[in-house]
Amino acid sequence: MPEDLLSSTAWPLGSRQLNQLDDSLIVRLMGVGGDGVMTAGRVLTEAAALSGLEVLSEATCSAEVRGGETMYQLRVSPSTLVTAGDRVDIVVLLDHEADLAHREDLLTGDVLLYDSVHDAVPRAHPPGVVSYPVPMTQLAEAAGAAIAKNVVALGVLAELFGFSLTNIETSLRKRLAAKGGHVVASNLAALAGGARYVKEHLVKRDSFLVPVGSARDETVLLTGNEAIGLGALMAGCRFYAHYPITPATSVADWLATHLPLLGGKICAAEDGMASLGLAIGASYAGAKAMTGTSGPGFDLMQELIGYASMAEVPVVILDVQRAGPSTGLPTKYEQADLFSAVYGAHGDVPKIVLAPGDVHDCVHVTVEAFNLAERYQLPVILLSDASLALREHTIPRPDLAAIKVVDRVPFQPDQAPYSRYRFTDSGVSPMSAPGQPGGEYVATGLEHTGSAFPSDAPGTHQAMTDKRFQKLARLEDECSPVEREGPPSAAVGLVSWGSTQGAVREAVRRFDAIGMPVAALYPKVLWPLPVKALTAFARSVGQVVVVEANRQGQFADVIAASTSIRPKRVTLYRGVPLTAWDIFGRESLTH
Amino acid sequence: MPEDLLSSTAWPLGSRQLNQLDDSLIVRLMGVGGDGVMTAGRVLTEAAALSGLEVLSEATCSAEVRGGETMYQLRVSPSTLVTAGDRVDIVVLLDHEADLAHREDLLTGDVLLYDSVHDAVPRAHPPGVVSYPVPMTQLAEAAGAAIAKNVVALGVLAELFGFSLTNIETSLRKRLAAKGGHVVASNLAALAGGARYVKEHLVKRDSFLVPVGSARDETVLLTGNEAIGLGALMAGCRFYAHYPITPATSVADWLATHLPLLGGKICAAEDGMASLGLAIGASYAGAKAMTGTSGPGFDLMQELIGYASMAEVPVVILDVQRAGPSTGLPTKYEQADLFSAVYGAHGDVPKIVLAPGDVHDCVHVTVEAFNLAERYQLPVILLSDASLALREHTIPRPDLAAIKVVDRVPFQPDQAPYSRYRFTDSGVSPMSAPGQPGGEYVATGLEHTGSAFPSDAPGTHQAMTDKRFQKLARLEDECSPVEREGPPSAAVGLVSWGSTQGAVREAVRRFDAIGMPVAALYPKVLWPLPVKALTAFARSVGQVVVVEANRQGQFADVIAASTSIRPKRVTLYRGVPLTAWDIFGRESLTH
Amino acid sequence: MPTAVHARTTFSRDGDAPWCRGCGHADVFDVLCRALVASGIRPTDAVVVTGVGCSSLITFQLRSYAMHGVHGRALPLALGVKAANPDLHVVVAGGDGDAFSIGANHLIHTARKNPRLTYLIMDNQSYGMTMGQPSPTNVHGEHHALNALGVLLAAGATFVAQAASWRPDEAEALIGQALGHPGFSVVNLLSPCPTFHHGEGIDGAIGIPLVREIGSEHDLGDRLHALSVAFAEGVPCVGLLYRVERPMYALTEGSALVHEQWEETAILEALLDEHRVVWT
Amino acid sequence: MPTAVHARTTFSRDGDAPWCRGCGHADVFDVLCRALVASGIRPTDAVVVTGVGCSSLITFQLRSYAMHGVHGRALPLALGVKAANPDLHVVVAGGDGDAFSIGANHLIHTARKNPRLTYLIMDNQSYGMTMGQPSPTNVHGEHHALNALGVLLAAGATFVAQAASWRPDEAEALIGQALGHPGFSVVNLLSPCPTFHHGEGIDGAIGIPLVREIGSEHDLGDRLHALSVAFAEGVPCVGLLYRVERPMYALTEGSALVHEQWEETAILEALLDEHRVVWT
Ligand SMILES: Cc1ncc(C[n+]2csc(CCOP(=O)(O)OP(=O)(O)O)c2C)c(N)n1
Ligand SMILES: Cc1ncc(C[n+]2csc(CCOP(=O)(O)OP(=O)(O)O)c2C)c(N)n1
Ligand code: SF4
Ligand code: SF4
Ligand SMILES: [Mg+2]
Ligand SMILES: [Mg+2]
Repeated sequence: MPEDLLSSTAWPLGSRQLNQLDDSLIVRLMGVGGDGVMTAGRVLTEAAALSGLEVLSEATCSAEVRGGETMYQLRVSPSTLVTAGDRVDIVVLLDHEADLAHREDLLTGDVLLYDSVHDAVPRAHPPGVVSYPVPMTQLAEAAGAAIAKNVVALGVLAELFGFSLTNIETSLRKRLAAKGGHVVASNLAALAGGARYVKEHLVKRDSFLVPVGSARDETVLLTGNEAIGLGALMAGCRFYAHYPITPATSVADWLATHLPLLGGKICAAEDGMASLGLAIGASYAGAKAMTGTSGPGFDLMQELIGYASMAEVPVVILDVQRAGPSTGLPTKYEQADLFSAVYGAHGDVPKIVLAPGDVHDCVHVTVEAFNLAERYQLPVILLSDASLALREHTIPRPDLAAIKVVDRVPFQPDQAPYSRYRFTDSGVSPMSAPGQPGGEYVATGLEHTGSAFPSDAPGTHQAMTDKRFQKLARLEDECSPVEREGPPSAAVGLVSWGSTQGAVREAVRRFDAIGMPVAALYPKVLWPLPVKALTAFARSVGQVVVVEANRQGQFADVIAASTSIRPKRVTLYRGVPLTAWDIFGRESLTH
Repeated sequence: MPEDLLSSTAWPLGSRQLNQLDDSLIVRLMGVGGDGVMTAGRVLTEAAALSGLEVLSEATCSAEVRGGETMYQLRVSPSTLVTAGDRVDIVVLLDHEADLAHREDLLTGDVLLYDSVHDAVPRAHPPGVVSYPVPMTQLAEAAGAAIAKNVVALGVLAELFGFSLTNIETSLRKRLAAKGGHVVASNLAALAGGARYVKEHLVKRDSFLVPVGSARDETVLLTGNEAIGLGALMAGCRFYAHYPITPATSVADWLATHLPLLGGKICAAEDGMASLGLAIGASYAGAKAMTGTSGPGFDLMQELIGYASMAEVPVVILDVQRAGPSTGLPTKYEQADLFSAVYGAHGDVPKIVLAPGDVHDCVHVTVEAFNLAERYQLPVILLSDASLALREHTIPRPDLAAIKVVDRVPFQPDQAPYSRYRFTDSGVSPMSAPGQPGGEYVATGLEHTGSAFPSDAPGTHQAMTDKRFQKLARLEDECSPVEREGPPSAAVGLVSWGSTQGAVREAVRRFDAIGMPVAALYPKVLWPLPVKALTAFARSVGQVVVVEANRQGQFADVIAASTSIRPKRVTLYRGVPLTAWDIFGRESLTH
Repeated sequence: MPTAVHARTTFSRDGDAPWCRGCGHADVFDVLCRALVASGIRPTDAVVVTGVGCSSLITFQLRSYAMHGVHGRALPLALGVKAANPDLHVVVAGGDGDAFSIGANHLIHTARKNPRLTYLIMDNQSYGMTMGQPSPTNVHGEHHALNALGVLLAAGATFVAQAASWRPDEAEALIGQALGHPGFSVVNLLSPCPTFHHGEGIDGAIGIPLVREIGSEHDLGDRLHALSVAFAEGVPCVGLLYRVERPMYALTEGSALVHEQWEETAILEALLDEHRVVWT
Repeated sequence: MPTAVHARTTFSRDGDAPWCRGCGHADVFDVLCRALVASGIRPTDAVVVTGVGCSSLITFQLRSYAMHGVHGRALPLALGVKAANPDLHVVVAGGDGDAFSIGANHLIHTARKNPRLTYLIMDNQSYGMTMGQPSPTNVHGEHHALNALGVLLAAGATFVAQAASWRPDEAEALIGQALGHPGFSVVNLLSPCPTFHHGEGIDGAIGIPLVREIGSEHDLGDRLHALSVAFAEGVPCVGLLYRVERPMYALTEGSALVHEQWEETAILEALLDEHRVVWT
């Protein structure tokens, strides 16, 4: 590569559109299953993080175990990132099949890097796109690692754009160590081969370089699913049960290695009902417990969610949403399980629904989920999604000392006979655990008296229902994390829940850049609805617009049901995450 | 009994409160399980119906198989009835245990009839109540039918108040025929014994007599659950699957005898998931199919409800609601499954929710449920409840010729290859059945193309989701039965769904009697919400008040979510049906 | 029409029992209480987990810890309890509907995993609570009954016995042995429902039902022999069919799961270090 | 990385197959298509019902009617199809996770009821679709595998066979016999997942896995003998273990359920008459 370009460290800002007005670089790797897109993406992400950059990625694959398209997009920047970007600078194609759907994303000046094994002649792409054919497959074979074309691509990327070869090596070695010296050696050879090919055969014709990193505060790199596992452990979770289901399974994978380090246990159940049953049983016996699933498994849990609510057993239920309904699009993105989380189980069921907005939230909102479950003794549903599950993000290292962990109100043996469900002002009654003398009681889903004896007397049901709902009465005052951003008063107020947060944040920045006053609210507790925060927000803006990735406008409906707010709706349900452009570019929003 | 009283046929109207301003007589039978309260009630109901009276009853029992309290209240009248009444004229106690909770319902002039075996001295009851101790147990033993004290009570009721002994005999004979001549004989002796005891030992000291009946239009006497079974058969249902659960089981019991007469089949499954799976499979194969359950089983069905919606298989799911959540109060009344019916399955799930308001509706709304399922090829949820399930009502004989039955749009073999899910204006695509050449396709819960092939392309999901929801776009215009009553404009507009309809109707009559303009709306299709009808209604009244038997005000929330109506809420969740007095007597309503 | 007022004992509350006169479940309840006491188990350390049904009402008669769960899910709940605190004595109980109809999936998998749990199935061949519909074990006419003992044996249960509510001493002894068994022990208790059921083999209405005693001379570790007993036609057998030992489910062994904040910080910091990225 | 382009045949569409190279499911699919043709079944009269998993993707390769249901519920769906139209040939298929993990309750009850259904279980000892976690039938280390054949036999299946995807002719013959069986027939097909699984007995990675042929000289009606074969340690057996006839589930016999308006009015009027009340 020409020396003069490599020595330039400033990122050259060309004449780009508003969505490109920042100092980040975006690389998209594409291929089909088996091409190693995911691995290459993760290695590049880690390498960039090790270079002192902020990195945020977005990944998606097909439901087919083999043969489907895989995409990994990472964005690196010296400053804070909130999305992996709604543009792309550099596209790397590891397989020609993966090309078609995304070609239109490329603009003049963008880069297309592809394995020339597929095409003798460079293939058609939009005019003005800079394309680099590289014989990745041959280079991999030459390095003695036939399937390592993904690693060849990393070498090319390093050499062309200035990703640190050393850091890529570090990351590769860590991942391959277990596979033995030969594998490591041939992969490093493939890496070097890619870099060498650039030096020897390519002339850089584009204007992209990796921004320069610097020392940052203590940082960790986590996927959303790892962050949820971590949050659970920090909150004191010692039991996790699950039945495999995409995209929740990697939470179990991470916990399987890490829970035992803290003396915890993980159980693979025979179905979704069993997995929630296990968690409820463990919690009854005194452990902080969670189960994880996705939509179809979540449906199966509804009966036991009602039971946990009725028997007042704390439990956290993680639903890593995928596109539904039914089996739906198992690996794709959607936020359409809110209705079933809030309203799913039959009867009047007090429960709490939380949603993390980013990887940082995946740690902290998960801690909150356990705290609320324990504090109020009820099921807490944590709604994550396919985007958070797979994305990686460099986030500030959580400060353990600053994290508050709440335990359940314990049973105190005293003179009076224990009354498990006795009425209290807060609705919360002390909870014993088996083994404690004097604390014996029956956890039951039948309506019951204060002393847990079944009763179908009219008075009992009404009073006990009120008791159980009373627990939620003070929730918003006691704990309802909600973030607001933008000017104190604005024409438009965006409300977003879960991972649309990133796109909304980015849109707010752009509105700000063009001088449009747009504010945004990010509630983390979705149910019970933070009515005060929403009402205050609505008062501060002209029109409330709820942005969400489902068809029905589920959160907008929930808001309309319980407040006087009449929100507009931005709903998208394509199976892929919403982007800032979906919001910023929507004319109707601001008119 | 003194001749002069018996010969009077007019029902003597004393100075009673507003809730007693009508020409009906209300008898409440109470006892514990095993006392035969239910049988006696049903016999008396049938006897009164045979006497040309309108009869409406309300029954409830305890969740305990044995030992719990059972109550059967019937109201007879020469004119139309909408509830079993919120007062009581005559209370019959077959067991002293059953007394306590209801004594406060008795007013001056009311009658208390009880088995004197329990009390040597007549027990305490409110002053002014006329009480008649009868040695029912001894009389039963004397008749050679030791357990027939319930039949003795019928004899007493006949003699004291003028219920037709002949008609009671007719009804008894029909029910006992299968048990053999001896049982019939001893029961008739018990009946006669009761009547004779009145003649010989009692002096009538009250002012109640059964009103006189007359010839009526063709009438049938049905419980709500029988009416649902009947409606299903009329609609063409030929397959019913279930797993036993209170209070849905009697639908299966009725269909088990009647479905086979029409060549249909009934299947007892191993659990709730299997029962819905069976119905969906049967429907896929071309049969009109239904499954029935109650809350806990309904929870288990959510995943397959999503599947039916996604695969576009018509199916009717009956949820006979009981008080929840979880196992809750299995025999008690509540309308709290609306949320889970409307919003229960994960993802964006198009489906329809209907609720019958009375026994008449149980026939006709069930027909509609099948029609809508077939017309739109999706799951239709029919929300009945514990009150409708057990109550009996004399309703106009359904006119088969007038009942419109809708079948699914059939697949027509033609030149083009069949595309099961092809786009159409209505969203409805022709549906083939196995066995039809050229109609082969895969019914799948994965997102799919028009030709039923899986696809996770963003465009497909959005377009197919729209297609599936498109089916509901014209629902309100095509079919959305809704009744309105009361003045064309009114200060208060009550909205009620399901069986609260009776109490609301009765309250409207009373408001009318005191000159208060109160209107009411009774939608039968609850979801998709009949927005036009509700909006028009709201415009015609000052304040909309939604009356429902759950804590959260579930229908009020659904209305608030999708319309600009901000309803007030009357919510009661005692496990027993709401009464007219609960509405009429509520001050806040009209202020 | 409660049967009787239970005397207050170590495990049993006083008060009316919820069952009909003659219901086998009442006898099973008494026998269970006796067996628990005889095994030296204290109510405080015992957790009885049931599903839903007449049989499951035993929870409300007990003075121990208990979960009255949802229909068919007693086993997962119990496994969760035992995993969280292996020191507890966890007894699962419920009806044949609970065990063999809606809950049979969990039964098979629990048998396979072999946790140290005792499961008492009160088999009246019907769904008593919902008015006596025939359950999968019901023997009548065309209905092909599930050979529940056979399925348990095939699925890997390491202790399989059958007893009858009307033979309390034998039942107590078998439950006692089950409580002591290191692994998943099942006692299927024939327990008639006089109110609804008139099925074969367990119907007390026709006098004391006949049973066939298995005796103990056979090789208790011979699964095929046990199966042959389970499959034999005719009156039901009572006694211990099978008992072997094999490794117990690791998840339900070990010590109780506790969240001990003083110990965990260092471990959590180490976990964070794994994900740390440092600019070098 | 699709294995191969399937040739368009009577039962198979053309187009890419969805499975990884070497996946046993592809072979099972081919064998099924051949067996269906050999049995004289037309795609129009066949309904193949699956759950969810790699194995269940066969529905999309087929040219017959099919339901690709939800995970674990193939059997109830299939039973509904067959009950509604007993003239159809209903084949149930899917993975070991579908059959023995989430769906085992339905398996037991279907075996008990004995409807005329053929169930092909593609057993790779893992959840292929969710990345190869061990399933209940997985044989490895501490994990106690479910003896699936044993459970099927105990539960009452009347035709139980095992075949291997890498022995297609034998598999085809067994599937053919199963299709002809009057009752519930199950063929458990050992079907390796080369992408994720390295389990015992079915792993093609170590060459052609060994199996033990059962042969046909034994008494096919001897359930205990069949169980002894199922329980025998060592390499998996292939062949027909058990075949008997007993009454089939009545619900899935008879004629198709149709709603024939011209016939029903009289019957419905008679029903209404039952509930009629007339003032006399
Ligand atoms: C999910 C669900 N389905 C159905 C029911 C209704 N139900 C309650 S108990 C029961 C069966 C009881 O039978 P069994 O377990 O044998 O207990 P028994 O009453 O005979 O002792 C049923 C079907 C329920 N509570 N929950
Ligand atoms: C209710 C539910 N739980 C979990 C899943 C996730 N899931 C899909 S397929 C599968 C198991 C697949 O294993 P198997 O049935 O053996 O089929 P294979 O892929 O091995 O052929 C699981 C757990 C789901 N789709 N639905
Ligand atoms: S109904 Fe049967 S099982 Fe239930 S309590 Fe009565 S006798 Fe026992
Ligand atoms: S993952 Fe395994 S089971 Fe699934 S297609 Fe690939 S080889 Fe077959
Ligand atoms: Mg039972
Ligand atoms: Mg498998």
